[in-house]
Amino acid sequence: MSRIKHISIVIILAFLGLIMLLDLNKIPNQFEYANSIYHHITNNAVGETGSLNFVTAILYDYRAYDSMGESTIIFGAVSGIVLLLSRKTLPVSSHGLSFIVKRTYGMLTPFIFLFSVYIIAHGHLSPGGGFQGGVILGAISIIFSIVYGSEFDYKRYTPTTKTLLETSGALLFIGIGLIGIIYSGSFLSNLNILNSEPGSLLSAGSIPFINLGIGFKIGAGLAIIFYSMIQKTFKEEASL
Amino acid sequence: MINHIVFIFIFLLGFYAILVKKSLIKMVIGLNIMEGAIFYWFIAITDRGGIIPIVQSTQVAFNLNDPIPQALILTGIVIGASTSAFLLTLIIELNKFTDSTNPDQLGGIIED
Amino acid sequence: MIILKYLLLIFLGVTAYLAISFKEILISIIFLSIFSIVLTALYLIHNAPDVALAEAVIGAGLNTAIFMTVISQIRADEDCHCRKDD
Amino acid sequence: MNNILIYLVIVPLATAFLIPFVDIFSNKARKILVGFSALLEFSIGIYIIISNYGEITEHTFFLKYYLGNWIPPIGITLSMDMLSLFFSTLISVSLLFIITYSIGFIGHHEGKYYVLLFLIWAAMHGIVLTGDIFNLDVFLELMLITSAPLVAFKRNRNGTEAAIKYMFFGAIGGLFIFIGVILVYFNLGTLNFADIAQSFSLLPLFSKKMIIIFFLIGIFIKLGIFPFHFWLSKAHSACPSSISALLSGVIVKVYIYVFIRLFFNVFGFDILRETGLDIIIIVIALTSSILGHVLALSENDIKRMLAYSTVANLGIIVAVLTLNTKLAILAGLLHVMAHLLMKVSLFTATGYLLQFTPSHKLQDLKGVAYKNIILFAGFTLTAAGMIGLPPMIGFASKWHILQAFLDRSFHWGSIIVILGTIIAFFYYIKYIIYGFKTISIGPPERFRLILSVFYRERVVTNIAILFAIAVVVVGVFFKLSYGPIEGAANAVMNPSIYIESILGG
Repeated sequence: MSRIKHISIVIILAFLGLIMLLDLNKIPNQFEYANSIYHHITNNAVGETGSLNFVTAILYDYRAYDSMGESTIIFGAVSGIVLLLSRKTLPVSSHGLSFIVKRTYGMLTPFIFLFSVYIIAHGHLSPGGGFQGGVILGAISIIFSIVYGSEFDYKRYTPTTKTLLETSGALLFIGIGLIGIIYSGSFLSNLNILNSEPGSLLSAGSIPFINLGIGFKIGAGLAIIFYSMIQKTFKEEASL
Repeated sequence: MINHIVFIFIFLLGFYAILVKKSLIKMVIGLNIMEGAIFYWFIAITDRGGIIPIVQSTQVAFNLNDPIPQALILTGIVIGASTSAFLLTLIIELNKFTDSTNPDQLGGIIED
Repeated sequence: MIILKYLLLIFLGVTAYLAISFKEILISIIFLSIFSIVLTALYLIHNAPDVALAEAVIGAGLNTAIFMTVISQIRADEDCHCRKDD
Repeated sequence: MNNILIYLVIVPLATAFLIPFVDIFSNKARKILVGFSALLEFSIGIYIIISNYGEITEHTFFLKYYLGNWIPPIGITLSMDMLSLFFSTLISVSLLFIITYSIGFIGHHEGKYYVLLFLIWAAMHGIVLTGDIFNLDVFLELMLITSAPLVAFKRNRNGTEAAIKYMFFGAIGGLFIFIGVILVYFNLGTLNFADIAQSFSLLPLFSKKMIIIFFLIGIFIKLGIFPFHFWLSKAHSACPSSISALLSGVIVKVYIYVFIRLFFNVFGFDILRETGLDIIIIVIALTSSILGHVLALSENDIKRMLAYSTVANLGIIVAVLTLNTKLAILAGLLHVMAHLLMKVSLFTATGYLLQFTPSHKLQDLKGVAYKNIILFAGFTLTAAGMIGLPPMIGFASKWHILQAFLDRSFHWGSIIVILGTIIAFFYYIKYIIYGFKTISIGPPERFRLILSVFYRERVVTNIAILFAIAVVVVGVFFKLSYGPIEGAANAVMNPSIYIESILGG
């Protein structure tokens, strides 16, 4: 029975794939859209936003509302995970890996932190930005718990701190958006506060601030996710 | 052409894993593979053979790669990561009640 | 460059297939992580460094860590309950 | 430019971000914040209606908002026409009452619960207001990922399984929609609704067909239309009743909104007619409807019965909308409103009644009517509305649906509506009779209260009764709601108004 089901699924999927392939092949190899946003953005983005990285210009200026939704998705996932796993206990272990690993990681930590801050702060100049740098920030905390045991990180960087960091990152984003309403009449419009020459660190209007907010938010959120997931489950009777 | 073939093959591979595999973690892996296929495909078909969409100075650069798909895919990657993180949380939670990761013992994911 | 791309595409397909076909979940997860790394290389070939960075840190780094957490949780539970395997 | 639109999204979003912040300090402050924000959000909706009252009555109401001052094809545009206004009002009203209901109903983890509820609210308003196809996708994912934890809120095996199913199918549906977005961008180079609508008909047929099919599959998976109906009943019944009401009453209506907006305004209905897909959609939706009724009849569990009834009604709504006549769209929108009111009413009442029964099974509901006779009368009235009996709102909408099917001389549709009504009569009457059955042997302590300490009976019963009254009152005076619904139907039928209003200055 299961074999027949198996084979029939494979045949159906192969059939679907063939249809999709035949249809997709009719698409022209490279569509040259005449009157599109591509031309506007590639021609004007540097002048309009001050960001040399076009992807960052789109993410945090032209389509900043999308990024707000996206960081809200992370926030929602964190809330859901904390809600589901909150009845568990964190097994606090103080012995991590060996002494050599601990020392090495201890020496490396400032550099990893610096690297993540670099990626966040240079979002408008080079590849990277709030999301990528934020993940690295979260990774510092994750690796700490692996190397030093979960107690070390847990005591210095409590869940309350993480929650505070996360919500304040999100509120910073919304706050910048609301200042935009006062400043130039539209939500999430670029505040022209850091207007030195495009290419320097303090340029691109409010993009670095949004990057910073998102970076803290993502880093704290991912650390919360990891810490919720390593909490020990205990068996309980299935309630009604 | 090659992009379409790779996309369809990997996408359907992931879909197959979701439909057939007995382990919930395998199904999440299948979902991740489907997402990866879609993201790669979007980047590949909108690649116009231009340069990286980061310029060095304020002068207008010609023949940039399209930055908009890249921004959309960045959003998509983060969405996919949070989706799979949440699904894995649910699997941990379910493991508490069943001692197993086999969807067949969960009354079936497809059938009910 | 084009040969590299084709090789990577073949590798992508192979890792995707291996990731779903291995019986041991740990190996599957490792192959998923390799899948992400191959994707990262492909994004770089297609001149999308931002996406490549995001895929590297999220797909290959974070996702793997979370998957590992889950199997460690489930394994630990299975160990202490001495569930007989079928 | 009107800043009021963005506050509809920002207020619940900021509340959701503030709740964990406030939660650290005090429990009471959080409650005040929740109540205050819910009222604020509701009053923003009221303010929009009052300040544009003249335009609404003349059906020329249109608000738009350029985010970040970027003009339409470049940035993201928010817009609100009569259709958005209709759905936004329904969402605000029902969520205000669902939140009030939750204050009396939910006992544990209130902080996170309200965070997720407000995020859902923000996501729904984001979907209803947005004018950008990728933004739509982002908010759809947000709605999915914030409603899934609430499905697993009871933290038992059933709820977790249901949440996994819900998550998987929602995510796959989201991926299909994402492929659709990719194809739209690849073919047209734009993401703005109005811009897409303007140039969509110029595309070659196979491109149009592919885009349409991917969006259709994605939306049907998320709606639970026939081939994908199996996940819905479990997900909608495993959660607390307030969340059941939210999922079954409101969230599916948002998906209906997405269906209407995409297939009538953005892609245009002509493409469906050209490819012959409209007949296929109608057939699938009617199959889904009759299947939902039959499954509801065979179900022994009250919440799953109600969930299957949702499948049936969604099928009818999608079928009648796809007829694409003015009368049909009017009937469909009327049934959206009717089904929302009735489902929320039924689930809120059920949530109260189920506190006194050991399980959700039919046999355990014996004599539950005597626990609170007024509320059960309300339940009965609403059930009668679901069946389609005269004074209730369900009658008006079903009558219009029947007329719409007869008008297009689509007799199969009308037969299925009547057949569904007959089946619905049987499965609702079963529960009502059981509710009024007196228990001959069971002593009164049979009513074992499975409640939290925070439970407040008065709030819960009052909300349930309020919705039942609304079902009757709106049913009697449903002619009053004709004006806005007609305006919404106008907006659906004339996509050119939408395009011109956004792109033209």
